[in-house]
Amino acid sequence: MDFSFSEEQTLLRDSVERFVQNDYAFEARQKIVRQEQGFSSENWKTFAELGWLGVSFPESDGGFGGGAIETMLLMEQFGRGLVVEPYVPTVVLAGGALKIAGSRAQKERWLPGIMDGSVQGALAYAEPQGRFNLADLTTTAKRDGGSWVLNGYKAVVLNGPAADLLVVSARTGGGQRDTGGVSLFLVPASAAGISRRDYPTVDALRASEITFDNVRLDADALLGRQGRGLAVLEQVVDEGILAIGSEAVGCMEVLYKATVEYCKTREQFGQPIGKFQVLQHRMVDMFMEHEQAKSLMYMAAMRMDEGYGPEAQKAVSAFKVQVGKSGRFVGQNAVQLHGGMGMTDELNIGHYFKRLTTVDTLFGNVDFHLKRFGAL
Amino acid sequence: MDFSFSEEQTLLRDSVERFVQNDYAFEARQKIVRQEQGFSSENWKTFAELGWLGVSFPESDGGFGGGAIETMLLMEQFGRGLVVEPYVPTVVLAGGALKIAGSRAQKERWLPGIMDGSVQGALAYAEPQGRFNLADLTTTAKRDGGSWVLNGYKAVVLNGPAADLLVVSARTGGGQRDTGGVSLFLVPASAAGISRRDYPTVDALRASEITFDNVRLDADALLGRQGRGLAVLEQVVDEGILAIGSEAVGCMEVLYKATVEYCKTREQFGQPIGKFQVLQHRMVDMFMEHEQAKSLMYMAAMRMDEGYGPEAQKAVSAFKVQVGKSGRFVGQNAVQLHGGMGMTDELNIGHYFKRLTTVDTLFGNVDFHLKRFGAL
Amino acid sequence: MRLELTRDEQQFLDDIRGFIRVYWPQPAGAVQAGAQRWTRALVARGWLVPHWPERFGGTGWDLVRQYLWDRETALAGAEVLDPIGVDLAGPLLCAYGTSAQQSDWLPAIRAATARWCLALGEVLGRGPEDGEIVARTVRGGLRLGGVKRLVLQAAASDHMLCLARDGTAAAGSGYALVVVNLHQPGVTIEPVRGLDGRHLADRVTLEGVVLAPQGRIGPARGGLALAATVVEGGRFAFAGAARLEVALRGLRRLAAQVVDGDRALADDADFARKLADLAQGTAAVEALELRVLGALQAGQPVAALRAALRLRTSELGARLADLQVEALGYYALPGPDPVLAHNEGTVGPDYAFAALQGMLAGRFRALVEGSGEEQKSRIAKSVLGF
Amino acid sequence: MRLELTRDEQQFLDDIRGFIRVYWPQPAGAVQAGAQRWTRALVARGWLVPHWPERFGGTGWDLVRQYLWDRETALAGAEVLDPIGVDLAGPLLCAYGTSAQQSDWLPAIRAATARWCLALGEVLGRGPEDGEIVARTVRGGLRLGGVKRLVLQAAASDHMLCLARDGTAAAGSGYALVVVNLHQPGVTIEPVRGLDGRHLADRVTLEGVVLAPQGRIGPARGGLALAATVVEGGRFAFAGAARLEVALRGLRRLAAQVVDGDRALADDADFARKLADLAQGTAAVEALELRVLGALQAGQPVAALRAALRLRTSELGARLADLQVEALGYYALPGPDPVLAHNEGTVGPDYAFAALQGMLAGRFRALVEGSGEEQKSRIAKSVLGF
Repeated sequence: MDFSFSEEQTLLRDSVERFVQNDYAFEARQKIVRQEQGFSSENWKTFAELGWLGVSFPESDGGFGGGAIETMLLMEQFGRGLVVEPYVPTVVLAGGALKIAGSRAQKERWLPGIMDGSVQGALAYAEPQGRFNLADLTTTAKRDGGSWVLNGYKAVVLNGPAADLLVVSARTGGGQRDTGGVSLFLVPASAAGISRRDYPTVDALRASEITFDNVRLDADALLGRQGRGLAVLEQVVDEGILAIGSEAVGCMEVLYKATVEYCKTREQFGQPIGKFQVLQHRMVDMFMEHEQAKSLMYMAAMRMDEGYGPEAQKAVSAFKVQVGKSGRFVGQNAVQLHGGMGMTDELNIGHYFKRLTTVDTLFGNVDFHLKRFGAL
Repeated sequence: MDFSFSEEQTLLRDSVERFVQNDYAFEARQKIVRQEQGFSSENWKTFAELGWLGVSFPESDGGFGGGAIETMLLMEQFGRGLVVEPYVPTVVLAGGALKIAGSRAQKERWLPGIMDGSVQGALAYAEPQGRFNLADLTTTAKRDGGSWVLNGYKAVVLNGPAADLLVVSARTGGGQRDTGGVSLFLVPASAAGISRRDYPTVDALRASEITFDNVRLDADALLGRQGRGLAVLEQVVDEGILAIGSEAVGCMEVLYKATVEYCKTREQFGQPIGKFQVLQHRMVDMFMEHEQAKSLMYMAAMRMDEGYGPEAQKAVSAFKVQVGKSGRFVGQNAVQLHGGMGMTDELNIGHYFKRLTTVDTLFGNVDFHLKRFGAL
Repeated sequence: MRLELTRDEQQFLDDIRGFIRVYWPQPAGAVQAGAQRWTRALVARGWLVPHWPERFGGTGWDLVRQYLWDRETALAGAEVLDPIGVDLAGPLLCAYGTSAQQSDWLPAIRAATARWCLALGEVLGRGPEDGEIVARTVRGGLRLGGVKRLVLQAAASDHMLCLARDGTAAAGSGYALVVVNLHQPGVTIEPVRGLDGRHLADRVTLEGVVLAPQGRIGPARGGLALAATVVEGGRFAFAGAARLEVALRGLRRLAAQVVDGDRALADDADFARKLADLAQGTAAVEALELRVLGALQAGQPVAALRAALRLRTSELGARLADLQVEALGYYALPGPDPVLAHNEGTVGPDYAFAALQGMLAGRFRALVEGSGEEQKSRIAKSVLGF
Repeated sequence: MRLELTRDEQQFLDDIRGFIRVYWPQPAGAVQAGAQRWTRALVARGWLVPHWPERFGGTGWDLVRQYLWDRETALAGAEVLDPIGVDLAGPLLCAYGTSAQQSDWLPAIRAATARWCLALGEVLGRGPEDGEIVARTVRGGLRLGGVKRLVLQAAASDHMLCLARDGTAAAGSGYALVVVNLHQPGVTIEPVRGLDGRHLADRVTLEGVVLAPQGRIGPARGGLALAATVVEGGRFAFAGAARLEVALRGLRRLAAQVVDGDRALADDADFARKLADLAQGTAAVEALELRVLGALQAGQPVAALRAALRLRTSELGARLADLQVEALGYYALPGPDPVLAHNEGTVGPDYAFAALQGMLAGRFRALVEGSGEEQKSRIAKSVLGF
C-alpha cells in the first residue's frame, strides 16, 4: 500500500495545472465556446506537443504508458479550468476502445493520429429509447458479403461534429436488450450514409444526433470480437466515468473555494456574509462533499489500474454516485451563496454548475449507478 | 369552507388540555407506567365521567355524535402529555370496528361498557409475516356447525393484557394475501384456547403476542359481512392512524417548544446555546415540521369526516408519511439539542422521542404509506 | 371545520371556471399573448385587482372566494401582464400612498396601461451583487445614482419600486422607498443573459436621475421596514400548491413519455417514489395554505405559517425542476443554439430544453424571492423569540 | 499509488488474522467475556498498545501495519477492556506526562490491570447538562468538587480523566486537565439509566476530593487545549469503515430474515436502495480513511480529513441504526421488561430488541463524541479560515 504519486505523475499534474492557470482564463474559454467549432485547435496542438494525448496509451502503441491515475490527474485539472477541448471523446473513449480491443492494424491506422492531434474521435453509443442501458440497442450491423451494413440512430454523440472516427455500438445478434450480440465498429465519419444534426450542449460542448442509413463498412471495421462488444463498451465507459468524474472533482474544488472567498470578502449591511454561522457550515458541507468525491476518485483510479473487473466497476459506480450527489450539492450551493449573479452568463460560477449537472447525467445518473453498485 | 371549531369542540379540547396539564405531570405518568397494569384505572374512570370515551360514537349508539375532528383534538392533547391510557385500542380501534360494522345486538352488548369505562378492547390484526399488509393473514376462522373455530397467531396486540374484547382479523376464505376472504370477529378475551404473552413496549405501553388455539366462537361473533372484513379493517386502521398521528403532533409540539426553551436558558461558556445561528435554524426546521404535520392532520380529519373513501385514505396516508418524517426529525433533534441527557430515562424528552419512533412504525411506516399514497 | 363549499361558494367557483375557460383556454398559445388577452378580459370584467380595497376598485370578495380565485387561476396557469403592479405596488399604494400618489398611479395599474418592476433585494437577504441606489440632495431636489444588477422585467416596465439609500447615512441604513420613472433621462436599461443564454433580467443604471416630488412612499428613512412589509406582509396569494400541482402534472406526463428500457420512466420504482414524495409534499403545502386561510378567517396572525409555506414551496419547486432535468436523461444535454448558424430549433423531444430552462428559471426565482437562510432567521426571531 | 500489499505486508496481515481467529473466535460469546480473554492475549503477545512509542511498549509498526491491525480487529468486532486507557489516556501520558506520571500509570494500562474513563464534555461542545468539576485551593492542596452527569464506564474504572476549572477563574476558562483516582473518599458513582431502561452511564460526584500532587497533566490553565488535543489529535484509529461494514452486514442479514409478504424485506426496492446507499457511503468512508493514511505517510496535515471522516461516520452509523429499527417493523415495539415479573426474556425474533438498543446506543455514542455543529464550526475555522 502506497499512496504517493510518482515523479512523472506529479510533473504531469503540474504541467496541466500551469496550462489551465496561465492559458485558460474564463474569458478565454468563453471566447472559444462562442466559435462554431467550440474548441481551440491551437490548444489541441499544445496538448499533443505536451504529450497529453498519448499519456494513457501503452508504450507499445507509441504512448507514454500511463493509466487511470494519469487520466485522473489530467482531468481533475481540466475540470478546474472548465476545459472544453474534446479530450474525453477522442482520447478516453474512441482511443480507449482502440486500446482495449483494437487489432494491431486498427491501432496502427488510428492511434498515431489521435496521439499527434490530427484525428478527432467520438463514441456513438446512446440511443433515445435506452436511457443509460448500454445494451439497449436498435442500431444494427448486418454482414453483407465481405462488408458490414450499419443502420440506426445515435443520440447526443459528444464531439460528433469534429470527429473523424466514430466508434459505434450496434446489434449483430440477440434481442434489443440482450447482453450478448453487441458489437463495436470503427466508422470513418466521412462514410456514405451518415447524416448528422450538430448542436451545442448546455455546458457549451458540441454534440450530434447521428443517423446511419445503410452505411457500408469494410470487414476490418469490426472492433474486437463479434457479439462481445458490451464488455469492451462497459470498460470504455467506466474509463470515461473516471475521466469526467475527475473533471467534476476539479469543478467542485473551484466552486467551494470560490464560494469561501466570495463569502469572506463581500459585505452585506456592513459585515462579510461569511460571518453567518449557517453559511459557514454550509461551506463546510461543500468542502466535505468535495473531499469524499476526491477520495472515491483515488479509489476508483487505483482499482481501474489494478485490472478491470467487478472490484473496479464497483469502485467506479461508487465514485459516480458520489460525483452526482456531491456535484449537485456543491453546484447548487455555490450558485445560491453567490446570489442571483450565480445564475448569470457573466460569472464563471454558473458554468461550473451546468457542467456538474451534465456530468451527473452522462454515462448514467445517481439512481442508475446506485443500482449497479448495489447489484455488483 | 370553514375552518373554525365548534363550541363543543373547543370545550372538549380545553378540558383534555386541562387534565393533561393538571393531572398528568411527567412524574405522575412515570409512576403509572412502572405499575404492572401500565395505566391508571382511576384516570380511565375520569375519562368515562368526562364523556371522552363516548365522544366519537353516534348519539344513536349512546355516544356524543363526534367524529374524526373530536378524536383528533383529544389525541393531540393526549400526545402533549404522553398519556398511556389505552384510548386508541379500546375506543378508536375496537370501538371503531363496532361502530362501523357492528349489528345492533353487537353494539348493545359492547358499546355501553366501552363508553362507561368497564370494558377494555384491543384490535388483533398484525401477523409476523405480514409486515404492514392488513390482508396478509394466516390466522383462520372455520365454520363448524353453528360456531366458528379460530386458529392462529397475532403479534404486538396493543392493550392485549387488559383487553376484555379482542377484535380479530382472520381468513374465512381466499389465499394468504387476497383482499377478499378476510373477516373480523368479536372475541371475548376469556374464551377458551386463547393464550397470551404480555410485555411492555419500548414506549411503556402494554402489548401481547396472542395465540388462538381452536378458539370456539358463537355465530354472532362475526363482525360485519363474512369475507368483507378488509374494508372495515382498513377504515378502522385509518381512524387509528389519525388518532396516533394527532398524538404525535402533540408530542412534536412539546418537543420543539421544550427545545427552544432549553436552548434559550442553558448556557455554555457563558452564553445561551440558542445564540448559535445553526441551532436556531434547526429549531425553525423543527417548528416547520410540526406545522406541516399539524396542517395535514386537519386535512385528514376533515376528509375522514366527509365520508370514508379514496380521498380520505389519501389524506390519511399523506398525514402518516409526514408524521413519520417530521416525528423523526423533531425527535432526533430534540434529543440531540438536549445533549446526552436527552438519552436518559430521567428527562421527558427521550420518552417523547421513543413514542414518535413507535408511531412511525404503527399501522405502516413512511415507505408503506408513501407507496399507498402514490398508488391511490 | 369543513372543506365542502356552500352553495354560493360553489356557484362562484362555477362562474370563475367558466370565465377562465373562455379567456384562458387550456391549450393556450404563447404565454405572453395569452396574458394580454387575459388581462384585457379581467379589466373589462373588473377582476384584475379583486383583492384591492373596494374604493380603489377591488371586488370585495371574502377570503374563500379569493382563495378559489387564486387557486383556479393558478391551476389554469393564467398570468396577468403586470403581477408586480397588481399584487405588490398596488396594495402598497392603497395602504401607504398619499392620495396624490394613489390617483397618479392606481388607475393605470387597474387599467393595465402601465407596468411596474421591483428591486428590493436589500430586504431579501440578497448579496451585495444586487447593487444599490444612493440618493443625494442636489439643488433642493433628490438625485438618484447607482445600479441594480438584476431587475426582472425592467425593460418592459414604466416604474421601478426600489430602495434609495441616503448618501449621508451609514451603510445599511437611511433607506427610502421610492418610485422611479424608467422613461426619464439618466436611466439605462441593459439586458442580462442567464445560464441558458437567454434574457434573464435587466441591469438598471441610474445617473443623476431626478426623483419626482411625490416619488417617495412613506417616511424618509423608513423604507426598509416598509419594503419588508411589501415583501412579507403583502397579500397572500393562494397559488403555491396549485402551481406545484401543475408542475407535478407536467413531470408525470414527462415521466410517462420517457422510455426506460421496456417501460416508462414513471414505472421505475425510484422515480415513482420521488414522484409520490413530491406529491405528498404538495399535499402538505395545500394543507398549509388552508391553515393560512383558516387563520385569516379567524383574524389570527399568519406570518409564521406564511414563512413556512414560502420555504416549503420554493424547496419543492426546485426539486420538481431538478427532476424534470433528471427525467430527460441524455436529452437534458442539448442546449440553446446561438452559435451554429445553420440549425433550426432545438434537438430532442420538444419537452427537453424547456426542462432545463424551467430548472434554471425556478432556481433564479427562488433566489430573487430571498434566501431560505434569511427567512429562517426571521422565523427564529419572530416566532421562536430568539 | 497502489492498494496492493507488499509481500511483507501480506505476511503481516496473515499473521494478525490468524491471531484474531484464535483469540477472538467469530461466534464469540458475551462481548465482555470475550474482551477479557482478548485483552489477556494481547498483553501476553505485547500487542495491547501497538501504537505507543516503542520505549513505552509500542510495537513500532509502520502506518500500513497499524491500518491493517485496526481494520482487521474492527472487522472481527474485537474489543479491548479499556479502550480509553489504551487509545486516549496512554498516548496522552506518553506525550505530555511527567516521567513520574508515566511510570505510575502506563505499566498498569499496558498490563490491563487498571481502567480509565473520560469526562471531557467541555471540548466536545456538549451542553451544560454535562456538569463541571471545580478546583479550589484548600490548605495548600487542590480540592475538587462538582458533578459529571454522564460518564461512560465510570463504575468499572479506576481513574477518570477530566477537566477541573479553577474556581477563581471566569466561566469557561482556567481549566486544568486532571486525573482523579475514583477509589478515594468523596467520590460517588451512581448509575444513570438510558432510554432502553438499562445502565447507560454513570453520574460521578466529587465532594472535597483531594487531587494527588501529580494529578495534573500539563500546565495549570492549559487543560482545555490539551484535552482538545486528546480528543481531536490523538491517534487516528482506522476502524470507522470496518465498523460500518460490520453493522451493514448485520443489517443485510436482518433484512434477508424479515418477511415482507411473498419475499424478504431486502428485496423491496425502497429498502434495497437504502442498503445500497449506506454501502456507498461506507465505501466513501473507507476511501477517506485511505486518504488519511496517505497523508500520514506523506507527513501532511490530516485534521480536516479526520473531521470530515468523523462526521460522515457518525452520520452513517446513526442511519444504519435507524434502519435496523425500521427493518423490524412491529417487532421494534417490544421493550425491556423491568415491570412484568412473570416474563422471561424479550419478545419477538431474538434480533429484535437488540436493534432498538443499538439505535439508542449509537445515538448516545454520537452525542458523547460531540455534536456535528461543534465539529463543523471547528472545520470552518481551521480549514476554511473563517
